[in-house]
Amino acid sequence: MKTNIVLGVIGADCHAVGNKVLDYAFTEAGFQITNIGVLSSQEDFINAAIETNASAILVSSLYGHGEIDCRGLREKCEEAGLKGILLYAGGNLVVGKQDWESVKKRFEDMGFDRVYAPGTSPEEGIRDLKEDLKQELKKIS
Amino acid sequence: MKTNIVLGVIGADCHAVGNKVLDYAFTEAGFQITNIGVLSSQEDFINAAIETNASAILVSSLYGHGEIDCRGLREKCEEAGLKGILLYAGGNLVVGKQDWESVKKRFEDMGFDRVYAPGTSPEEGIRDLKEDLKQELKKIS
Amino acid sequence: MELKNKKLSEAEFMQERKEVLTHWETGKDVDLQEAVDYLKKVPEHKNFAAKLRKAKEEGITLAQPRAGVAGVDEHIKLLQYLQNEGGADLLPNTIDSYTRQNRYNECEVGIQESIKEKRSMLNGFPVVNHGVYNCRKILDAVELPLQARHGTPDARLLTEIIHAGGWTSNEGGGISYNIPYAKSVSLEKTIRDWQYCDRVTGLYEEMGVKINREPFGPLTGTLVPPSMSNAVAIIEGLLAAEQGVKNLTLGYGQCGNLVQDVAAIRGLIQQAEEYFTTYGYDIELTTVFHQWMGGFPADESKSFGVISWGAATAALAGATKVIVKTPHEAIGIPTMEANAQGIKATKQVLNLLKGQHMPMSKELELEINLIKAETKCILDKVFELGKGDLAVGAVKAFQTGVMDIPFAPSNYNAGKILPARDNNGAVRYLEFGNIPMSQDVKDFNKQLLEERAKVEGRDVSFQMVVDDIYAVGKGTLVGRPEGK
Amino acid sequence: MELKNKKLSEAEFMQERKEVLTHWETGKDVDLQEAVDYLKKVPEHKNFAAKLRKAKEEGITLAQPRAGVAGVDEHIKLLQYLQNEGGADLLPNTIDSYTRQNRYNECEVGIQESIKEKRSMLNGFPVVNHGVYNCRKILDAVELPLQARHGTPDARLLTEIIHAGGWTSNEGGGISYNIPYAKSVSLEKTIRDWQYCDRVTGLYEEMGVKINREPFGPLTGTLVPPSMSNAVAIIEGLLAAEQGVKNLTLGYGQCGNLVQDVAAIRGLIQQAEEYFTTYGYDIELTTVFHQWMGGFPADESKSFGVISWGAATAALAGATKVIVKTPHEAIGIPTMEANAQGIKATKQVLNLLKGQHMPMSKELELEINLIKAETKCILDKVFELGKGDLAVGAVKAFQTGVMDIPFAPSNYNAGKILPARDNNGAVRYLEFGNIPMSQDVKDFNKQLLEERAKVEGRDVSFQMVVDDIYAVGKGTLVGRPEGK
Ligand code: B12
Ligand code: B12
Repeated sequence: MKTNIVLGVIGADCHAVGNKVLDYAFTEAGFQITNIGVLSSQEDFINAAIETNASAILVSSLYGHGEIDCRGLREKCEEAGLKGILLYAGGNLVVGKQDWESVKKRFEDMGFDRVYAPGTSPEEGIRDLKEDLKQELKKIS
Repeated sequence: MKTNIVLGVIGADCHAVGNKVLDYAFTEAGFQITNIGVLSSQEDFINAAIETNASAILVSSLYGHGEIDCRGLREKCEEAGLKGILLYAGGNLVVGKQDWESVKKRFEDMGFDRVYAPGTSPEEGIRDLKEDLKQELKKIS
Repeated sequence: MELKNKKLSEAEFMQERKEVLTHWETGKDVDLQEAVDYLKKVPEHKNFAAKLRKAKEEGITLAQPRAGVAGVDEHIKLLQYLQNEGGADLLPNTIDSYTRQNRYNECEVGIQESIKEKRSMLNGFPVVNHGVYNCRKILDAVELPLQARHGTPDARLLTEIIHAGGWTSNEGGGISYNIPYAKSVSLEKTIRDWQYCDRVTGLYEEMGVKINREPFGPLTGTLVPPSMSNAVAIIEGLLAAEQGVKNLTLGYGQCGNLVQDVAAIRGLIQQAEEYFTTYGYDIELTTVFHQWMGGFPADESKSFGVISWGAATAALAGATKVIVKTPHEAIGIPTMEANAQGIKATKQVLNLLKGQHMPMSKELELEINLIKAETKCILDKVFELGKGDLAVGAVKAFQTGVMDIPFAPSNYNAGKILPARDNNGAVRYLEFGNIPMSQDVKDFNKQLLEERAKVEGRDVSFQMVVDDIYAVGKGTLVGRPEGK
Repeated sequence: MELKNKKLSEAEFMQERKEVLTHWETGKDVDLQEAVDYLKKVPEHKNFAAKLRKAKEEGITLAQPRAGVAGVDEHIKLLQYLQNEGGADLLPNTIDSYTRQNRYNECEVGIQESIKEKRSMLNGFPVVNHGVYNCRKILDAVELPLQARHGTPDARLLTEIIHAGGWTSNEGGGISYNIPYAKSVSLEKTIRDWQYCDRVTGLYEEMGVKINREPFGPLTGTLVPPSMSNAVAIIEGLLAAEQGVKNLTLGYGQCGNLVQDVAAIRGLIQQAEEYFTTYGYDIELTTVFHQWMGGFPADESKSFGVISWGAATAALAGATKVIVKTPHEAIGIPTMEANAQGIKATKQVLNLLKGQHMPMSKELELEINLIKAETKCILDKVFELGKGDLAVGAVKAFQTGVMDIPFAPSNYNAGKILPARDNNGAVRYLEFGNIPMSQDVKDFNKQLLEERAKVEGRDVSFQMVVDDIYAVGKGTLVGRPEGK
């Protein structure tokens, strides 16, 4: 059985190219993708994850408002019963060229398990996701 | 009577374009130019200044060895009897992009009255020279 | 209300207008007659339409950056810097993404947070929230014409505010600000809403104020075949003209192959002029060339290469203006310094190339003819679908995939076509979806892609498309397999 | 000894050689047979001639920086950085100016001071002082072919050392490393000394080692009309061929007008090939295009514009390699970072343009024909003056001003011609001095300059020349009066 994951671009963000490429790459890598596309709210992500019993939510934000848009997503997931679901974020997460380490920290503090710098290749995300899922499995067994 | 000045490019430096333009501009501005051209030694400058009873020596150095080539010129002028002759230097005086203030100081310490940054226009030198010559005149009278 | 390509009646427009101006509190400051009086006092050198006309006459290419931050004073500082240090010829006001989605409440949050964090938390200038008087404050603070650049499906209130605020150009269009920028807004609605925007411009024209309008040429910015974007540009131009727009700038986003890019701009202006003449519109037409709009290299020096090559192509093509990227493009909204750097590199190239144009050659002629033929295939069908009505035709064309924009997020876009580069880097159709191209055109596109495939020792496939998406960011134009 | 364009006899050469190798103590380490054995073990990818041949076959343009510092280890670090971070395709060893004047004692001072000051006090790598083994140490430390780039009128010892040291290319020539680089060295002497250098290369070739030779194309780098530099390139190429050189790269410095620059490169290779065929030399011919060699803008972003435009022109012209400038050009020898930046911008443009060439057009054809006709006027007269002997002819041509290089420092240069740009920025002859151009050519040049003068509302004059000298540095190609 394939692992379900939810993919989308959060907020008022319409950048669709990376989203389509991620869809293609993660599907090729064997995941079952639910792609909610661009301009998706936190609720859209959560609903899709519940519906598909997803193991991970992959949030893209390209346009700079990621910091505002992602705030509280972890808490809402918990409330909705998606306890400990893997949360990844990638893209151009903040406005402007900022010190990457501090950006990463800000997103980790918001509860993201993995945070990716601009231009990260899908392969890196795929590798990490496989790794993290293996770890989860170990924890359970 | 026109003021005599000596113009040239010091050391093993063959950059001739700026030299030709300076010749043209200072001549247009009313000076009597003795242009000893490129690849000129300190001795060439001094001999020309003595021969023409020059009021100023304008040294160009473009190629980066200016620091080595200009060292001791003031002392040699003094020895040769060119006491207090105006010494100007301009061009790309040192190797590389260096802090301009420190370069300027180094050349002033060597005894240059005026030191010009890369790309200085001839007009600036002409203005200064007229000013300095006026001052000299005042000192004498 | 039925969509039609017909000038909105005064009654219809005025009624709608009342409602539009209530969408946010700043709407109340818009007073058309007062605005016209104000605009008539704006000096000629700050009028966008006038400056473009002059540039066209002189045969030069103007440089315009993108720029916008959350706060008014910071935005003014930014624009002044781009004007004085950067040497921009035209100034933008890039609008933030919440405004683009009419989420003015979220803008308010962004403005507040920006004040708190002492850095812009918004990716642009929230013009609706700031309102008419702040627009004028900005215009007073600079010596160049101002334009709003956004990506707003429903830009009616925004349009009212910016023009009343003295900005004399507005970017956008019912297709170009929907398909690449929205997911679930219908084309009927955006075309109708942009008729409103165009009508506003038309009204100003009728009242004696020149306003420039610019459809957004590059669409998704990613491997859009020139004929598809030229078709959109011509349609939006015609729709705008019907509403009374008089000064139009049609746009195109660089693909990267010189001959194709020059052909696209030349073909666009020739063909647009033909259509305007046929349909009886008297339009002052100029062109805008966008430096590469797809993914950029992260390295700043490499970005300078991309930027400069875009500037060179714009000049050689003879575009009236060029939209400038920055060395920060791959990473984030540029600092004002990085933004000025992009302009300076661009202007240096434009100045070196002043008066130089790409001479006509067999290759260029062929490419112009190809692009025009492809564009005509599309437009003919659009008119047919609309039974002569372009607005209706456009909606149906997207419904049926006759028009189709690669990688677009909109649910109203078929998403069936695929583009890829040929062996020389020109963008071709790999999948035509439902675009009604002639067999000649289809065969030629196919042949060119097969040639590339052969060189690369692989089949024409989606992997080629993916490779091409990444290529410029990785430093090449064509996305070749390793070692090819 | 009488100067003649004739392969040096073995006896004559060997006798001279003995003496040359005593000019500085490092000469004693040169052993021809040992060097050949060593060079035969140098892998193909580090051979300059081989890499150029491959590039020509593939139709691509390689990028090569300029770079050199006083110390061996620092120089290695620099080259490795340009290779790894910059992505250079070919590596240079730019030689310092004291070495160029054979002032090895002053080099010693410079080396010592550099150690003391912990920064390079020399403007290049003093290769003669460092000697054969340090050259090899450098070659071992990099993965690219190495070349010496200098400007040395008497480069005989230098040539011996670099080739024995495994560097497989040498820049220079009896005219191109004299007239722009010296004041009072006679052409007889430098042509004779460069026959020696070429003969060294010829010997290596005869012993089975491929060595590339590159006459210095741009001369004074400042508004040199293409026909004058092409004439020099062809003469130096023929002189080199006579000494047994087999792999030649002819060069040209960008003037800035695209059509003229492309025409200059295309005309150069066509015409050179014609001459080589006529005179019976079988030569592997490639071309090098130099990014703008005159005064640069001080602003780094603007410099990126100049650099990228040079890269684009090189690619469109189809040059085999391009010599890269840096964003520090106007100020001083670049840091290694700035140097790599220039390469990265250049390579980005070259990669975007891979496979793209300037298509043939009426304008391009006209310009190629003009340049070839002008070049032929010069060369015909040179042969005539030399009574068929090119070496003699070249000396007499400079004596009589038949050949004449603008702004050159040499006393052996007439300095009677003046160049200026026409209205499109192409470099034309304003004063012909004694160059024996046909009346057609003269009239055409004059007409073009008159056109510009009319546009600028002034007379054709020396002020125009001065304005053009400053123009690129001030951000334009053509030096117009204020406000024009
Ligand atoms: C193309 C483009 C557009 C097109 C988008 C068309 C479309 N609908 O898709 C258009 C022209 C419409 C556009 C509009 C805008 N854009 Co835009 N755009 C770009 C651009 C040039 C390329 C994006 C792209 O397609 N890249 C190619 C794909 C394959 O890569 P990617 O998107 O980066 O995604 C990959 C990786 O990031 C990673 N990834 C992404 N998410 C995740 C998540 C996980 C978990 C993992 C593992 C990996 C991962 O994998 C993806 C696939 O490889 C970028 C700059 C750049 N990158 O060069 C700017 C950029 C993203 N845009 C930007 C902005 C600001 C805008 C606008 C607001 C306009 C403006 N102010 O300039 C509007 C946005 C409107 C809106 N509502 O969203 C900014 C964002 C700034 C910031 N974050 O500070 C950028 C960075 C440009 C810039 N430097 O200013 N844009
Ligand atoms: C053209 C040029 C050449 C030509 C020169 C042809 C010739 N014979 O004239 C060639 C190609 C031969 C050449 C060779 C070399 N060059 Co060169 N060259 C240049 C270049 C691009 C332009 C110079 C020029 O003509 N400018 C136009 C004229 C009008 O301006 P100018 O020379 O700056 O002079 C004006 C002002 O400086 C001022 N000025 C000058 N002196 C004075 C004095 C006074 C009192 C006043 C008031 C004003 C003043 O007024 C002048 C007229 O407006 C410059 C870089 C640049 N500026 O962009 C490098 C540059 C000068 N060259 C440089 C170097 C190193 C060399 C070489 C050693 C090769 C190398 N390693 O790369 C050789 C030198 C060989 C030698 N023995 O000298 C370096 C010097 C580096 C440094 N100082 O750190 C520069 C700065 C390039 C660089 N960044 O590396 N070069």
